[in-house]
Order: sequence, then C-alpha cells, then structure tokens
Amino acid sequence: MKFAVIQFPGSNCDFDLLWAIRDIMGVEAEFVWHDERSLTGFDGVLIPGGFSYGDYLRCGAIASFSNIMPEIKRLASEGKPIFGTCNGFQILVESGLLPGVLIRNDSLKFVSKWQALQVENNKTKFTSEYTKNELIHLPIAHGEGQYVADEDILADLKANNQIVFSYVEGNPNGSIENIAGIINKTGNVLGMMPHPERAMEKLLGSNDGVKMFASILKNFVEKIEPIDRVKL
Amino acid sequence: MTKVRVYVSYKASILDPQAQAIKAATHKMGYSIVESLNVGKYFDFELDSEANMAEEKVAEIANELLANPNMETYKVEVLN
Amino acid sequence: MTKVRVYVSYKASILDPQAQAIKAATHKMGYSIVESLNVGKYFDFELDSEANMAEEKVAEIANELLANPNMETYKVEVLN
Amino acid sequence: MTVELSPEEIRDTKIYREWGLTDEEYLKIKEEILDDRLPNFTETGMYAVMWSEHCCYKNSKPVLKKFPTTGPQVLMGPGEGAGVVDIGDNLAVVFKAESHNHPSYVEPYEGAATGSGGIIRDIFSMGARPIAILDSLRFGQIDNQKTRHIVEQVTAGIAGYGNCIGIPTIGGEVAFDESYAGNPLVNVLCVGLIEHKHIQKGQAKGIGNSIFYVGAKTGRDGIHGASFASKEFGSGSETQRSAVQVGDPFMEKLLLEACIEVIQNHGDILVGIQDMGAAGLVSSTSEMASKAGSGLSLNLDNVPQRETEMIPYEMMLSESQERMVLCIKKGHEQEIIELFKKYDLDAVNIGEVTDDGFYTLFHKGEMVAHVPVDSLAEDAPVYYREAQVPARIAEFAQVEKFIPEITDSTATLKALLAQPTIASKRSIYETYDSRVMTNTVVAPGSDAAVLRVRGTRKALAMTTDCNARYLYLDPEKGGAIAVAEAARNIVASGGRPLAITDCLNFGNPEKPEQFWELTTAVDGISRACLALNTPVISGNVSLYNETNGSAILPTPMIGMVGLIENTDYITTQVFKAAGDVIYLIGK
Ligand SMILES: Nc1ncnc2c1ncn2[C@@H]1O[C@H](COP(=O)(O)OP(=O)(O)O)[C@@H](O)[C@H]1O
Repeated sequence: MKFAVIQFPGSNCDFDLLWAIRDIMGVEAEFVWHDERSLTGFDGVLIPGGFSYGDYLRCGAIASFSNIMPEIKRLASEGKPIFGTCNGFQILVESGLLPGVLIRNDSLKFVSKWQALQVENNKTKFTSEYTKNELIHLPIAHGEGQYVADEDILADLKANNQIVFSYVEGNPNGSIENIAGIINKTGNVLGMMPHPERAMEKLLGSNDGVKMFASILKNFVEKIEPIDRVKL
Repeated sequence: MTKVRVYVSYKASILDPQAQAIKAATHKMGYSIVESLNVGKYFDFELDSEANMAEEKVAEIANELLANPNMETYKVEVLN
Repeated sequence: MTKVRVYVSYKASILDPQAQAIKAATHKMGYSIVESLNVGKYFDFELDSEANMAEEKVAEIANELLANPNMETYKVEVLN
Repeated sequence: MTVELSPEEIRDTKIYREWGLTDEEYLKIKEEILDDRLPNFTETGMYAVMWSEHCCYKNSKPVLKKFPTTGPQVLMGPGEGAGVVDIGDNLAVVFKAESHNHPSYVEPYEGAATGSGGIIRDIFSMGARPIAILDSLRFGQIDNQKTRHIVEQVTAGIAGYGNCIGIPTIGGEVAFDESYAGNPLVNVLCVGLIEHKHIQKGQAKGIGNSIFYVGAKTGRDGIHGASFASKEFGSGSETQRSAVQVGDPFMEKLLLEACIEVIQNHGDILVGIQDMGAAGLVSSTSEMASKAGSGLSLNLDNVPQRETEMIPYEMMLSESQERMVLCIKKGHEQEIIELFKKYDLDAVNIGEVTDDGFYTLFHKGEMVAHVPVDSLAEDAPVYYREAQVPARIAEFAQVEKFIPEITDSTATLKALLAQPTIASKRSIYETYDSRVMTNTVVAPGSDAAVLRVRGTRKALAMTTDCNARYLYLDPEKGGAIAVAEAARNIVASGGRPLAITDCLNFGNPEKPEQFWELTTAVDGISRACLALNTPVISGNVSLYNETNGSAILPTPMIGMVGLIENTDYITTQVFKAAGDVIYLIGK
C-alpha cells in the first residue's frame, strides 16, 4: 500500500499530511508533483490543504486542471481511497469528484481554531473507527469553507448518508446544514474542511484525527506492510 | 488583436456573503436607497486572433475555468 | 428603480498576481492565443431613485467604499 | 514615465533633496567619491536610497553598537539578513523582526502583507525554513472608523500573507494609544529553523561568478520606499509616492521552496543569496559585493520587467516584492535556470562578480553607473546625533507617586479588562493560521507560543513584548522591562531565553529629545540583555515615526526566542484544576 500526497504550487499542508500518514500511521507515502501524469504504483491519494495557485480565481479551480487530475479521477473510479482536506476538499469539489461548492465564510474572515465536530456517518470506509455521533475536535483554518449546495444535491446527500462530519457547538463558516465533510456515493472519495492531519498527537492538543487514517488503512488495505516508523 | 470581456456572477440561488456585507455597509453609511446589490468579476482578454475565433475560445475558457457552473453564470462579449 | 453598474479595476502599474496566475493557467490549458488578461470586479446596484441621483450616489459609494484609491480606479455606468 | 535630468540639472535643481540627500551628502558624493564628477540620475538615485536611514542606519549605527551581540550560543549576530542561534543537535534558529509602519498607514492591507513577505525572505535567504511568524502592532484609539479600518486591514494583511504561504502565526501583541493614530506600527517577526551546515551568507564573491535575479518581475512599485520610510509624515507626503507594492504570497511560496531546494541540494554552486528588500536591486547587489570586497557588473537589459520603458533609475530603486539575488558559481547557470523552471519562476543571469571594487551598470549598451561599491554600502555616512533629556522627564520627577485607591476591585478589574489594549486579542489571532506545519504546541492565548522541534525532544518558545508607556516615563527602565517581560514569558512557558531581536520604533533622530529616547532605551535593553544573557542577534530600526511634528511613544519591540530542552517541560498560563494551589513569586 502506497499513498500519493499531491503537491500543487501553493500547497502548504503537504508535509503535515505526509507526516501523518507515513510517520505516524507508518504507511508508505510519497509526494507527487502536480505536473506528473502517472499514479501507477499508488493505491490511494491524499490532497493537502493550502492555497494552490494562491487561491486565485476560485479556491482549487486552477489546481483542478493539473496534469495529475485525470490520474486521480482514474483511481477514484477504481474505488481507491481519495481524501482531500481544506484546499484538497475545494479541489475535489472543483474537479467534480464531490458535489456542491465552497464559498467564502459568512463572516468574510479567515478562521483558525479548534472546532467541535460530530461524526454523522461512521459506516464509511473513512470513519469506521469512530462511533456513531462521536464528538471530536479538529483544527480548522480556512477563509472559504462555506459549503453550499442546491436542494437536489442536498436531498441526495442526505438520502445516501453522504454527510460524514458536521460542525457542532457553532458553525464557523455558514455551511448549509453545518456540513463539514462529505463523501461520494461510492464511498471512496472524502472531502472535509477540518484538518485531521493536524490532530494526530496529544502533544499538539488532540489525536482525534488518528481514527480517520486508521479507518482508511483498515478498510482499503488488504495487507499493510509497516515501514519503520520515523522517530517523532 | 481582439478584446473580449467575460462577466462572471453568482447564480441567484447563491447567497453571496460579500455582496450582503457591502450592501449592509452602504446602508450604514446612509445610502438607504440601495435596494439590491450584486457583485461579479470581469475578465478582459486580448487575444491574438480574429473576433469569431477569439469569442469562441474565450467562451471555452469561461466555461471550463472562469465560472463554476454549480454556482456561477457567465456572459462573453467582444469589445472591439 | 435605477440600475447602476460600477467597474473597479487595478491601476495599470499595480501588480495583479491573480491575473497572472489565470493567464498562466489558460496557456497551460492550451490557449496560447491569450496575450493579456486583466481582472476586475463589478457591482450592480438597484436604487430607489431616479437616474441622476442614483449615479451620483453610487459614485460616492464607489469612491468611499468599493475602490481603494491607492490601487484601483472605478467607472460608474447607468444601465437603464 | 520618469524623465532623467542631466548631472548638471540635478546639481542646479537640487532634486536630490526631494529624494532625501542633503547638500553636504551630495557634495561628498561628487568630491570625495567620484573625484569631482557629477553623479548622473541613476547614481544620484542610488545614493539617495542607499544613504537613507532605512538602508544604512546612518543615525542609529552608533547607538546599535551599544548592544551586546555575542555569546556562546550566537552563531551569527547582526549584519547578515538575520541572526542565528545554536540550539544543539546541529540545529539553529534564525530570527529577525522588521517594521513596515509607513506603508501600512498608506495602504494597510498591502503594507502589512508586504512587511510579512519581506521578513520571511530575510529568513529563508539565510538558508532556514521559516517556521513561525509573530507580530507586534500599535494603533490609535479604536473608537473611530479610520482606526478600525487600519486594524482590520493590517491584521488581514498579515493573515493573508502568512496563511497563504503556510507559516503559522503563533503570537504577537497589540496595543492602542493616541500617539499611533497617524502612524501605526506594524512589526513582524519571523523565526526559521536550520541545520548548521546550510547557513548562508549574502555575499557576491569569486571573479566571474554569475549574479542571478530570481522571482517576480520588476515594476515601478515602491520607488523611493526606503527614503520615504526615513522621512516624517506630514501633510502632503501621503500623496508623494509611487505605486504601492502588492504582495503575492503565492509567488513567495514558490520562491521559498525553490530557494530551499537550491540551498539544500545545490549548496556547492551557491556562493551567496540575499533578498531584495528596501531599495531592491541596488541594495541587495551592492551589499553582497561590498561585504565580500568585490566589484559587480550588471546588465539591466536582462532584468525581468513587468512594465515597459523602465529606466535604470526605476529598475534599481523599485521595491517590487518576491525577488531574490543569487550568486552562482560560473558554469552552473543552466542548473539554476532549470531548477527554478520547475516552479514556473524566472531565474535570469543579470551580471557577474568583478575584482575592480566598482559597481557598474549597463543599459542598452551604455554604461549608466560606475561608482565604488563600498560607497553605496559599507561606507555610507554615519551621524552622531545630539541627545537631550526631554522636559517631561524632569516634570515626572516632581510628580508625587500615584497610588491608586481601589474600592471596588470587581469594577476595577472589569474596567481594566475592557480596555482594548488589555482585552482578549482572540478576534485577531483567530484569523491567523497558527497550526499549519503541525508543530504548534502552544498557540496564541497563553504567554509565549511554543513549537516543538520535529525529530528532537526540544521545543522553542517565542514572544514579542514592549510596554511603550513605561518607556515614555523612563526609556532606560522601560527598555529593560520590555526585555525582562519577554524573558518572563519564555520562562513561564518552560524555556530558557536564548537571544532577542528588536524593532526600534522611534521619532525623528534629528530632534535631540527624541534621539535621547532612542539611545537611552537602547541602554536599558542592553543592560537587561547582559543580565539575562540574551544577546541581540538582529533587529530593525524605524525612525521618523511622527505625524505633523508629534512623535509616537518610544516603542522598541522586543522579540525573544527561548529553548525548551524537553517538551515535557512545556507549561501554559491557564489554571488547570479546582483545588490547585496558587503561588505568587517575586517581589
Ligand atoms: N497580534 C497578535 N497576533 C497573534 N497573537 C497575538 C496578537 N496579539 C496578542 N496575541 C496573543 O494573545 C495572547 C495574549 O497577548 P497579550 O495580551 O500581549 O498577553 P501578555 O500581556 O500576557 O503577553 C498571547 O498569546 C499573544 O501571543
């Protein structure tokens, strides 16, 4: 099992994601530059947060035209896990791998803080290690995280249990239905605004993100060959 | 050289937080005659191509890149 | 009801990194005929006022609120 | 477009005065430096910016000499882009603070953003990866629209830049006082982490080695920004300026990654690296050559230009952002060009190192400047200003000690907490991404911020502090208190103070009373630094902080970094559990 952490110009949570999956979860992972055209040899894709292309035009819009995108779509269609956090979520939405859009926070301000979330659906391959309705805390840090979808999409999301995480104890950005993270219909593409990769160690305030990566490994991987864990 | 302009704006169904904030600000400044406000972006292109071709190409760019069809609409206009 | 549009754009000498990034993206997508690109914002007002007054008020709003005089210029246009 | 005056016209119209040169300085250039040749337009412009306080510290150099700058922990003190302090394990921290006060008043968002961009470049030009940003902000009383706008835009500018480039902003301070109403202070501190072997110098040496220009294209932005920052604000000067600089954090992120890749993987061909900050191209290149005792020859036709028909004067003085200068070993040019291409960045060979000690510029086949390198940089003039104790100090001595009488302590406490300077700054720091890079152990909201050092047991504590009211009352004691407060913040977080950086924000040094504030404050800072063994490893001076003749409170911001040997020692400010015992320590 090997994960690709995609690097776009302006990605800035790329190392965080690599450290989370490789150094903490102990799974092989490598950076892949957006200009590459092949993901042969990779079994999953992690799309980091940041400001790809400076967030110019619309967050994630320019990145969704990268050379690597067709390959990400191929892996998605093959049922491989695709995960995007923050700007990664925006890219997944812009490229059509997830429904809806993300627009500016209703406060018009960037917001960075610990956010309480509820696990709405623990029956996904990304969340099976959580309990239903589990309350977790993850950092958020975004200026354009307001999830917006029309009634049809929303009805669809609900009907298929695609809303995976929702904000509780306050909605930080005005997202419709307090949506913080959604999954695609086939259950292998997940996007969320909060940062589970920033909540992997008690030292940094919370390790509530570990269960998400543990779920991915448990459900998508037949056999994990642990690599030497890098000393933290 | 052809000049082409693209206007991009939110669909009516999307509540634009920025437009709301600006409208509220105008009222606070005393301009209560402001009934509604929409905010959009425009993109002025210069293209090394004659008008028809330029318009077509810009429409493609608008469709693929400049506007997100889930939330935005666009209009293309040849300027010269 | 009068409709007034305000165009706000960067002054010529001001760096616009967004326009640069978008232009580069169009080239990468194969549209090499794009020679230059400028990006601006527009604001569509509806005002409860007759045209002259509406235009005047919007010009004030543009000057005070919509455009940053250090970097931007604006143009006001009555639409109907 | 700027029209070039002839050398004779410059002499006769005395236009150099508008650029900030005095008659004596102009004469010195002509007679002592150029052997009686009249400097041309480009040359005069270059001297004007290079001899500004902002670039050459001509008024503050003698004062800065008083700082203790050495210690066993100091690997590199003031003089380079930023100071470097050893933290063991072959690692070091690099840090420096920078002010962007005047630009932030004129254009608060971009002023603050480009201030952040500038100090970040200072850190990675040392070879370090920037790991943290802290700020120190001063505004007028926040009871009016104008100040509110400045506060909002300045903090948005810092957030906009730091968040985008992906460096956590983990601490800072904000205070409000009427004296800053027309002259806010925007000081930004950046901290970087580096392996000893990667430490770089901003030098251009080795005859024939290539000078590379990398990053954004040059426009007509911020021309004379440096001399502008060295003048008082008064009516009129608000309009007397060229295009504002606009920051592009996206470009800077690419530049950062590309430069770090050069430093870490191509160190053998990199001779020197420096960012283009104030006074852009002329300042960076002449300092690199002067430091190494070399000469330099540049061909301006190769300078990437964003605007048309730029003249040499404009190219040399432009303060366009996100640009760096690299000195590369001859024969390895292609390697550098290819590397930057991956990041879609310009890397252009604009000249070479020479051995004649001259700074020579060519444009369209003509030599447009030819002056001794050192005269631009190392040998800029130095002034010993006069100091005089302000009348208020004597008055203070007469005033009886004020002892507040507190009858209702709850009401007093609430009134104190309601003061903007004391109130929570959450609404500001929650707009800063404080956790990107996943090292943040203690984010804003406690005393000092704490970052763990990945791969070790260690952590770094950092803080910015200054209570300008204390300095107004007594600059010596106030200066010492600022350092002591910073040290207490570090200690209270579990760390041992290592060293400090500073931003000396003061009024007009040509006024003896204000110069006294500066020099006396430095005495106090130095005393505290000696006592606490925290040498000054870098810093920045911002003088002429005056509006219509009235100066800001003396505000020497202190930025301190401390080392926490083991993450187990990290402590935070908050009370943890009911029943815990509370001690008061000290006098
Ligand atoms: N401009 C700012 N940016 C980031 N953090 C800030 C800023 N201002 C204050 N803070 C943070 O808020 C907390 C309280 O700051 P301050 O009121 O200066 O406390 P103290 O007086 O105890 O040093 C600190 O953690 C500080 O880093």
